[in-house]
Amino acid sequence: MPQAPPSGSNRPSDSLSKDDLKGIYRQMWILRKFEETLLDLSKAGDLRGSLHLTEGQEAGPAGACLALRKDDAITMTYRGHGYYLAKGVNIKEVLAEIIGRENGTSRGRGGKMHVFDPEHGVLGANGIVAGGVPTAVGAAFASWLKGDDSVALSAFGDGAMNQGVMHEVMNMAGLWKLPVVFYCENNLYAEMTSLEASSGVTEVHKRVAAYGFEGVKIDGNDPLEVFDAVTAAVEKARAGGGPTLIEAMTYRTCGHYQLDPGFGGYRTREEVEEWKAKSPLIRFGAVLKEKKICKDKDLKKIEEEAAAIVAEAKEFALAGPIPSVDGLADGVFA
Amino acid sequence: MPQAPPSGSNRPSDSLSKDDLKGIYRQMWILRKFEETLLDLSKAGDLRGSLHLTEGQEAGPAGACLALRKDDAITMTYRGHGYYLAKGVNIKEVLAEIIGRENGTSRGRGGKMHVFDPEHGVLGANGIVAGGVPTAVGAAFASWLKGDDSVALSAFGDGAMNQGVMHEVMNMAGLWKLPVVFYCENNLYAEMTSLEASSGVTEVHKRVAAYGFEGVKIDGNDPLEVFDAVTAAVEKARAGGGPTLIEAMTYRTCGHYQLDPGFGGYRTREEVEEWKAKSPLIRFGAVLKEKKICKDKDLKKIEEEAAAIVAEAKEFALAGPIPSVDGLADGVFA
Amino acid sequence: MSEMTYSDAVKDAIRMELRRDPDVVMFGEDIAHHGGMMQVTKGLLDEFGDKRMIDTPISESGFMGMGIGAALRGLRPVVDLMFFDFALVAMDQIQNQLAKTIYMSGGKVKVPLTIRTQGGGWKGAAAQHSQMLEALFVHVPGLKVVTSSTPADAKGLLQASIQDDSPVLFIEHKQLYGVKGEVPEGDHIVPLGKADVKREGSDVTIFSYSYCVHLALEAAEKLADQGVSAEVVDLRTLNPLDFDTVAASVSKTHRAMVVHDSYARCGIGADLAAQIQEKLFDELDAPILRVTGGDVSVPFAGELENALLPNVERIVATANELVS
Amino acid sequence: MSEMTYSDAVKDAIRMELRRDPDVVMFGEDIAHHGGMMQVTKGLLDEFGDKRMIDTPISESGFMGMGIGAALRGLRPVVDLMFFDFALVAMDQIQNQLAKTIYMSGGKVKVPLTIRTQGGGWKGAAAQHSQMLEALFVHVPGLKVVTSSTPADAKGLLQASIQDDSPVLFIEHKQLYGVKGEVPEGDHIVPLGKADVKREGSDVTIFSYSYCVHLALEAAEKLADQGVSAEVVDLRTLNPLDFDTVAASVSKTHRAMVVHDSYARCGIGADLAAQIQEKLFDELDAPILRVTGGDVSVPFAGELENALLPNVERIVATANELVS
Ligand SMILES: Cc1ncc(C[n+]2csc(CCOP(=O)(O)OP(=O)(O)O)c2C)c(N)n1
Ligand SMILES: Cc1ncc(C[n+]2csc(CCOP(=O)(O)OP(=O)(O)O)c2C)c(N)n1
Ligand SMILES: [Mg+2]
Ligand SMILES: [Mg+2]
Repeated sequence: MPQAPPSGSNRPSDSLSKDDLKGIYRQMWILRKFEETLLDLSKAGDLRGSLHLTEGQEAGPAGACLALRKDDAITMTYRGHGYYLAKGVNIKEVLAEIIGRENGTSRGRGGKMHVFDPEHGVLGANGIVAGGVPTAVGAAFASWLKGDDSVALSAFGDGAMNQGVMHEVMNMAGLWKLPVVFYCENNLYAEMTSLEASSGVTEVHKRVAAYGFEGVKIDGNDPLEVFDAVTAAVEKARAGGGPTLIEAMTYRTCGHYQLDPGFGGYRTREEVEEWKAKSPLIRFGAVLKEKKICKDKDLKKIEEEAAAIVAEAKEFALAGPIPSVDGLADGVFA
Repeated sequence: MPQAPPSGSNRPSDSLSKDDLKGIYRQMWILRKFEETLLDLSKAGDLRGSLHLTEGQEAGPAGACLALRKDDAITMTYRGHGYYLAKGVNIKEVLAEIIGRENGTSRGRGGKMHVFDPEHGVLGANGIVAGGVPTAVGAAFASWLKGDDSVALSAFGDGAMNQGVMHEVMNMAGLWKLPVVFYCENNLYAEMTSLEASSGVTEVHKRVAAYGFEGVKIDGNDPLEVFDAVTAAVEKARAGGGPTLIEAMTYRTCGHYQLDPGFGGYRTREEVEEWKAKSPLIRFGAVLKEKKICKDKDLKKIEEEAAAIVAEAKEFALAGPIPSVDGLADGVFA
Repeated sequence: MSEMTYSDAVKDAIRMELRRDPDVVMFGEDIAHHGGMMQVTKGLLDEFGDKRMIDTPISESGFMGMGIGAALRGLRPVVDLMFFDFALVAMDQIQNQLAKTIYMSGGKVKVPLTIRTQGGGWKGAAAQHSQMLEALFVHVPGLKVVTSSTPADAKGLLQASIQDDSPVLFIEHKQLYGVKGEVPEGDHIVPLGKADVKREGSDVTIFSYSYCVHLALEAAEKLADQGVSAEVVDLRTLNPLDFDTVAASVSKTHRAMVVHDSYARCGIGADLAAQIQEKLFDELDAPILRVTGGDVSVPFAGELENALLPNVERIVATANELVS
Repeated sequence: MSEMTYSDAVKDAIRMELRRDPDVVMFGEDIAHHGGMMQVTKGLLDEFGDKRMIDTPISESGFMGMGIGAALRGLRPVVDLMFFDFALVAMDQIQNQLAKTIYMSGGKVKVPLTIRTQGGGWKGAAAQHSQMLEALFVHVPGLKVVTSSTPADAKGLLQASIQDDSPVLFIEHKQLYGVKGEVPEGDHIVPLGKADVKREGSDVTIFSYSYCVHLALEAAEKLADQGVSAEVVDLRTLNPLDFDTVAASVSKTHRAMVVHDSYARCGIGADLAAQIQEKLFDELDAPILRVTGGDVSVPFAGELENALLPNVERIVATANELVS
């Protein structure tokens, strides 16, 4: 059974092209620019409700989704913008959704916590902690029952590990060797509560000892390590080897939501600054330079491209029609 | 931190008196006679609903409850008759409850799945698989918050391990080192489904690796081994050492409920017969003889005493008043 | 047509659907090898194999949620909940996820999942194994809620439920499994959302569903002896509700009552009474009365349980109160 | 008396109870160190320490069930659910365990546990973070269900809830935290089970509770300008219901309506309408009408959310329909 290969030797990411690598960097910038835009829209009053940003965690979605096929399934959380964007959902329609327009992915009914796009395998972001994990396992269950080779990945946080339903589906995934990847973004906090204050065992990947499949721990701020681990897990799953839990160490350098300054209470400014310095965009930019794939100006150009994509999406979204009240009850049933 | 001592050397049970040992044997017979009586009452139409008997599992309640104090808390399942009896609840009132009389433990409102007796620390049998485990952990939480030295024990089956709420409370018990003992009666089946068919990891005690406390596996058909393991776990808990999970290997030699013949479908007659030969009453009777504490006639006498206690309880129960319809809504609120 | 029990009719519906559509799969506790605690699914494993009939661990939240994922990926799962009471264990997955997925997707996805369960009392099963909880699922929008009182309806409505592209909660009743009736052979569809007049009458309408329809019919018989002509309407689908049939009956009898064995407050009876008086105020010659399972947990003792749950006498008395 | 926000009044009640009784403890997610997502419990950790104010993992079922055990062993827990919607995650422990424990024990035990939560929309929080689910908890018996619309009521009812020996579900509302009002200092008890006439009137009664009382009062003001005298009754405790106060008002105005922002079907409005028409049929000059949160999941887009949930205009129009 394939295992997550030791870093350094024969890594799946070794065969990524220069364009792939630049693509990862671009994808991370798109996410960052996208979220900056969301914050602007929120401040301007154009975006309602709370906003859970993912600053500092851009490597996860960029690396993980690159390892997935279009027909693979994925679920994510309220903090899942990066995943549905990297999975291929139209960014314009996502942005339209997030500001509640009729041309949004859910016609404005879902909002940012509920983005769906079955065509790209996106089976929903979710507002309930761990609430969407069973959906992904169910997608894997469908693959298993049908005997096809698609897989499912669910991205969730460290805090989600303490929900009962997680235990139930991990047990079934292990029991039936379902083709699913549990991608746990361990950012050390659940809202304002630290991992140590909420789990008897803080090494998340060790908790799968209860379910009979493998858990691995990776540097979740390195998109290539993410890509490698997810690729290995996906290959194993496609080959019938069952699930893997990936504990991806990362850090949310912003607040839990837009009104949380992110430090002062539960975290020190120093801790946040330390992680900011290790943030995926900075590190991966340096990697691209080191590998001589990009110079500073190339990096800048990618950033600007990303900004332009997001700006265009914003324009599209703001021009989108307001949903008509006549359609209020559309979609209660299929 | 005290550990479950290796059997053979310095076992807590070494200091049990002859009367204690005979008491264990008596307690197991009381349970057996009690359940035979329940089955008779059910066949006679005096007892309503399904009946989950525990034939072959008598060592657990007898051994575990002997290791508890009156002020320790306990919860159990629909198959928990043995525990509430051994914990000290008045057998007459239990039997009255089970046939729905006003002088039953719950005035006939609860029935056999819902026996409560806070005076003896009995915080409820339960009809929902794993449903009563949080109650026990909550009792331990109360002890912990109050700083007193009472402990709580919850008895449940192997199938209950797959419920989400079990995971949640085990995590909190491990996190806060709560004084609770998880007593898992691994009788290899949940209804008609085997452990292998329902869990990715069938060694139940290993599943607590996810929660940071100790799991031990014992011969659950030996009441002394049960006593030793529970005593060690209870001492550890009282001393602030936190929870223990005890996986007690046992077997239900009867059906899941009164209409299940117990073999033919999910288990072979041979398997059942094999375990019948290893059943606690037979084995422990032999131990008492071997230790020269009892002769055959003494064993017989204990059995008869147990039968007499149950017969008296049956008489009491059958003479009990039928609940008056006027009091139908009593107890919706305190 | 052939005569069969309600239990066999349910099995027949599941079998027809498993045959009709390879995407139909069923899972739940002890349904495959054992054939279900009520023996309803006995034999289906042999015909369809263990990738269509799947025994699960005791993990109601987990497998309910997996049903959603499976439905979104093209399967048509029938998820078995052994007792209706256990729906509460899976409530987040049922009400926050399953019931809202289509709406939250802006109508983009289909979620063809049928939950099949059974509830009801009179069995000495006490507070945690006797509940009929349909009102909870009518309250939170997004599930079709279906009941049936006869074998033929059970078959036809269950086939329709499994074929539906929205999630459906299909509720059976402990007291119904032994009931016999004529059932059409082969495919049989009773459309969702249609009530059925089970007995015509002119003085008073008794609205009911599931097992209580039988109590209502018995009461109607007794009422007829007393010179009162009672119409019995089986609501069948509780959501969406067939208010047209309700209105037609009330406009005819001008007196209505509702009978169900679930809790009274915020129950189906309350809902129906509220709608009827709202829309048909001038048609009513008397208040809409209710015979329900009260507002008490189901007690264990037989005398208490029987006193709590509806019976023919109370239905007759209530109908008489209405027409007097 | 001093003027304070609803938010501070809730904090004041919790503080009074933590001071009064050493057995009162509070636990939930982010309530201690962070002071709650709505900042209601800010500062209590400092005064009472981390054995009275406890942050939990994200395990609603688990800590709800632990609350039951703690209550049975002499504590008086206040269990915090960050959003009302999350009650569904803990539903088995709330409805099959907590709500039934006293009854299943034959009245032998007390279960002095208060669940404190908040619901409601108008915030763009969409389908899983905007629900008011009170009807689900009125339907299944065994919980007292308490709401409040003013800071004074919030304080008095929450203190009464925590002192009660039965489990209580105490429901706050997102839109209320900033509302200001005069609140008695020191201990303040508003007994459970008593409705409150918030405005007297003679033409029509508007029954409401929680935040919607404010919409009703605003509507009553507008109606007064139009020459319609509306009485506004704040039901406050939804279970047990103070039907005496309901009946007195209906017997005076002969026209009634119910306003709430939760779902319509099997909702509190349906329940109240059913009871009123049942018991006061001859007092009614018009049907009981409802202004509710409809039968649709809460949509994200502001225009849709605002159209779905009650507003002053709809209340005024409905009242006018009743009196015309
Ligand atoms: C069942 C449930 N409980 C509580 C919440 C409130 N809540 C939203 S995010 C969050 C923290 C989740 O932490 P984690 O899983 O680590 O993910 P992160 O936010 O760090 O990405 C909580 C408690 C919720 N949405 N759902
Ligand atoms: C939540 C829930 N799901 C399903 C059931 C039905 N049920 C009753 S007993 C049982 C098997 C439990 O097995 P186990 O935990 O091993 O205990 P045992 O009966 O073997 O003592 C099941 C599935 C239930 N009571 N509660
Ligand atoms: Mg986190
Ligand atoms: Mg078992």
